[in-house]
Amino acid sequence: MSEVLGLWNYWVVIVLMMIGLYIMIARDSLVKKVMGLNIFQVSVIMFYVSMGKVRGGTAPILPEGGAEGVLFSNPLPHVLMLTAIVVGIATTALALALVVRIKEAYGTIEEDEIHALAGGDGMDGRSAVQGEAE
Amino acid sequence: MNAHLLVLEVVVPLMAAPLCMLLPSKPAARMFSIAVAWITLYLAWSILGALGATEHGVIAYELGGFPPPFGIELRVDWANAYLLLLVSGIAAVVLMFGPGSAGAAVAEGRHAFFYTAVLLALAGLLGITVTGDAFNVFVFLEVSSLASYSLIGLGRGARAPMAAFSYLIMGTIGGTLFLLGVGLLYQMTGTLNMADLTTRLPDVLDTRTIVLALALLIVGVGIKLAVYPLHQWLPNAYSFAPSVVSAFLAATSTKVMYYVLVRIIFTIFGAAFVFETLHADYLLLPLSLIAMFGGSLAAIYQHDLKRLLAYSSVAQVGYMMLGLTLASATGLTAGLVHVFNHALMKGGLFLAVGCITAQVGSSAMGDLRGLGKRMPFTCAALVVGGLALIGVPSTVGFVSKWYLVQAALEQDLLSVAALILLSSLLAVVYVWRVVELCYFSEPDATQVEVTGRPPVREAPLGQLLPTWILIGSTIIFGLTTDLTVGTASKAAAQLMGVGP
Amino acid sequence: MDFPVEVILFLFLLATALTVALLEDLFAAAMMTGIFSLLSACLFTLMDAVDVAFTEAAVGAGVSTVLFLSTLALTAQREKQHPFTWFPLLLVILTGACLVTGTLDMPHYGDPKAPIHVHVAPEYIAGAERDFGIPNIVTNVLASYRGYDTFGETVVIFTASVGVMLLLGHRRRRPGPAHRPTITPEGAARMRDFAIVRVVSMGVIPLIVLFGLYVQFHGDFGPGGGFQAGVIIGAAVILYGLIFGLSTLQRVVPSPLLETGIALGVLLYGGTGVASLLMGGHYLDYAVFDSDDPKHGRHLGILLVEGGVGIAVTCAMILIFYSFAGRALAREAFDEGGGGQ
Amino acid sequence: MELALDVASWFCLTVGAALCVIGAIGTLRLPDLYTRTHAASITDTLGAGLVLLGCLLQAGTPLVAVKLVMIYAFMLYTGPAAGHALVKAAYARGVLAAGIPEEAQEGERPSESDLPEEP
Repeated sequence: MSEVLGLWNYWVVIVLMMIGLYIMIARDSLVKKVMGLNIFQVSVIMFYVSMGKVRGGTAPILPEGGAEGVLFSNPLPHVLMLTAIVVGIATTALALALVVRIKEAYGTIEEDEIHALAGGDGMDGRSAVQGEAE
Repeated sequence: MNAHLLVLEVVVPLMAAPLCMLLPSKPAARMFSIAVAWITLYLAWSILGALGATEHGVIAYELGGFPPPFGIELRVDWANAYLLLLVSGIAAVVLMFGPGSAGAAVAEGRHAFFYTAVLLALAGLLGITVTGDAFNVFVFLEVSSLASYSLIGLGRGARAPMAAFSYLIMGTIGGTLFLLGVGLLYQMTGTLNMADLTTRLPDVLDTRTIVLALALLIVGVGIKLAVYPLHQWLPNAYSFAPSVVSAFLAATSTKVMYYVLVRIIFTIFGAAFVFETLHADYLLLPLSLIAMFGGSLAAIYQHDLKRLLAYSSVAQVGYMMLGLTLASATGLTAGLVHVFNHALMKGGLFLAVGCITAQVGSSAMGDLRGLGKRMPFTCAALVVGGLALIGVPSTVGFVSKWYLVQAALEQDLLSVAALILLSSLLAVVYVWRVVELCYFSEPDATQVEVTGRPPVREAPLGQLLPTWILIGSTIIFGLTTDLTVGTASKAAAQLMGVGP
Repeated sequence: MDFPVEVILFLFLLATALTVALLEDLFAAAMMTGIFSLLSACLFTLMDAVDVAFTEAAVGAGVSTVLFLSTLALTAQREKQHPFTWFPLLLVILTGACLVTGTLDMPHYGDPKAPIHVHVAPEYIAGAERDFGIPNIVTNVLASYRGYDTFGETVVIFTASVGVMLLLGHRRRRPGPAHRPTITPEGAARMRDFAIVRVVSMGVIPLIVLFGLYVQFHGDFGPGGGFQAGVIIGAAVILYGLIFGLSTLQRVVPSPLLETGIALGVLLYGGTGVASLLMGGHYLDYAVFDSDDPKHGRHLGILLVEGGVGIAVTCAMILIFYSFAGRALAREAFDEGGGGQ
Repeated sequence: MELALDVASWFCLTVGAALCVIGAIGTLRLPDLYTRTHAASITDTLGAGLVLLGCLLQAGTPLVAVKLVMIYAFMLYTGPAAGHALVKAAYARGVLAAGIPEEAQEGERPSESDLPEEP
């Protein structure tokens, strides 16, 4: 029972992560995959931030009167996650740029249709040659 | 200056990248990036020299002057000094090749961006290698990954962006799982510094969280390293990327990820925990054997030279993983030596393919017919590189396989040793296909007419030279093994905790 | 006391994530991802991570929504229906089960005796006052103890914009039948006809820039810093572009200027480190900037690197927007993007 | 004094929250985009305004109070403009209002030829 009370939010975060992961591997729309990527990364960020929380603590900003007897939450996970957010938006931007290029090349952003257009699942050498020569 | 070698190794290419972007002309950007790569090579060589002068074979650097574990620490021992030399050396040679087919994909006036991206990828890889902080690995991993996704997306043809996108999705899953693993380690120990982790982990080793952390880290790194069965992104990425990018990534990116895996298993967790308590070798050993055979078998059936080489990379990663899984000093030496040797041969081979695509306009196997007469030097490079892949004596491939077999025999794994030799026969098959097409078949008359291209001539010297530097060094390092085996065995001893 | 609020927010988050997974309308799904970020930002605030919340709100609900909408305007608006397959679901459930098993030995949520709260962090909290005199501990750790990470972070955003420019930076030489040349000016002209929007934006944009500068320079005391400021100022400029048209915006802030700016931002950060090297300290050791008063030197160093981050991020955001908008084939990028602000 | 402030702020917060809920119900239940936008604007201006006023009464320092006032001013300024842009864009794109015959809505909106053609 104490586990439920003490760990429930990690479990919710894991469920969120898995929803993101599922979107990434199961959906065919490339944009949808990127959305899943976003959810996945935000969930990991939430995982880090929740472990930085101290019960009864406050945001790690020193009050004006001095920090005597004030309990702060852990600042380090926050610092790390600021970096992770930046990595997330950078990945999203690059992924979407690739999606635009793919749409221009194939006229669709559904993965199965792209594979059909490209010939097989990409394991076929002939189509590789065509891609190269184009 | 000597004291700051470690940070300069990363900061020089990192700051050169934005400078390179500002350069006005294509030749200027090219010369500048080549110069930067050679400077990093020089710095890596100096680091190796400085390491020899130390007592314990460790150099550490406190960034910002904050002592670890509070600040970020750079920490180099024999293993990463060896990798630094490899990565910067490959970059120095590959950049001389020029943008190849990537040049056509870049908009006019933006050519400097290509070199900027290569420098960023290089800086990211060096940053991963040099750091002693687990989270810092993630940051530089993303720098190098983002740069490589965009470089792969520049490939000729419609399929390059899709290959880059699949790699991006897989790579980001890998990177994020790695981040999660680091988070779990941090949660259980309160530190991100690798050396500090090593001392604090034994107290919590028996928790399920730490086992999960190890699993997440191995899977995360395994995706980027293309460990079988997480390798699906690799064949497409390498075959649709511009050849010069394939050469650079095949020779550096997976090698650095191998180093990260070695660091995680041997330094942070300790071989005893991973292999004796958890018996990770029960899983990893069969997987690496499957990779060796599956990769080589798939390579035999490819119709495209680049794709053939890509599948051969999957097999070669299997050899490296096998060395790691044997968990002995000899095995690790074999793995690390193979990292170096494979980088030389795959880099050289992909550059040779780059010469061919630049002249012939395709890397399809069919277009190789009779190429031996028209591009003698390039085809000779293909043959020598192929011989090294097989592991013929006096090439580097022989050296790594020798140590690998020795390591297997040390542990009485006779069957494994036999399988290593058997898998080399598969390499003979796919290399022979290339040789046969180049030298023993006549060019298709119709094909020449249909394509209507000017007659194929030998590649220019600017492309042949870097190709032959790499291919030539596969022979040089096959004959003199002091640098490779010498450093690798020191690194392995240090990682196993026996040596200095 | 905040327990029920957290539970409710988590439930909302779950619902939003599921909606994203199930929606076939990609525009709606993009808005839902924005809402997902906003809800997470609320949760971050409850968990005392105000800086993270700020950044997530600016990035997740602002920039990435604009990027998604621009992409959708260029690609497709609906997802095709596909037959359901079991394998991904099983894989995900299995992974989730492993992760849950791994959490069982973790320190509980909010436990003040967890290893991370007793090992390194206390030094950061003590050091903030002793060595730096900077109230916002997060800004302090970000720019000093882990300044090298933040340098890497700046380079990440630089890499992304270089990559986006490499991939989208040039016009297609031969547009296919399905594509037309960019119609940005006309698309924008329609937005320009909205007198109310125009007038309001002219009033708001300077205020947003001002707020961005406040966030930039107040980052030492409250939540904020170079990255958040860069995103906010970038968003203001993008808003201007959405309303007055890309060509107008490019006359005001030309692309080469931004490219120089982003490079200079990264160089300013790295150069601060090199300067500390040359003055005899370690890389990014700001204390050497003022040998009499290390606190003052550190202030100066943090100001410089935050400035570098701010410049680089502002330019990166606008450049990424240029690359997408330059490819705009339909006016939706502008209409809907404007609505998403 | 304390008590009066508390009561007043509680009153504002409760009424503000109730208005937000009403706005949300309206957004869900009303028949078309135009009326829904109308319902959403209740949340925007009145609901959020009262909540902010309630917070203002609880504000300890002048700095916080000024910030809250600025937030409300910003919302009053931008909220209607965003709603306007949204509705006008929808109108131009041909989104129909409910309850009015389709023919009655023809003619007044910009014709399709004025718009840049679809790709």
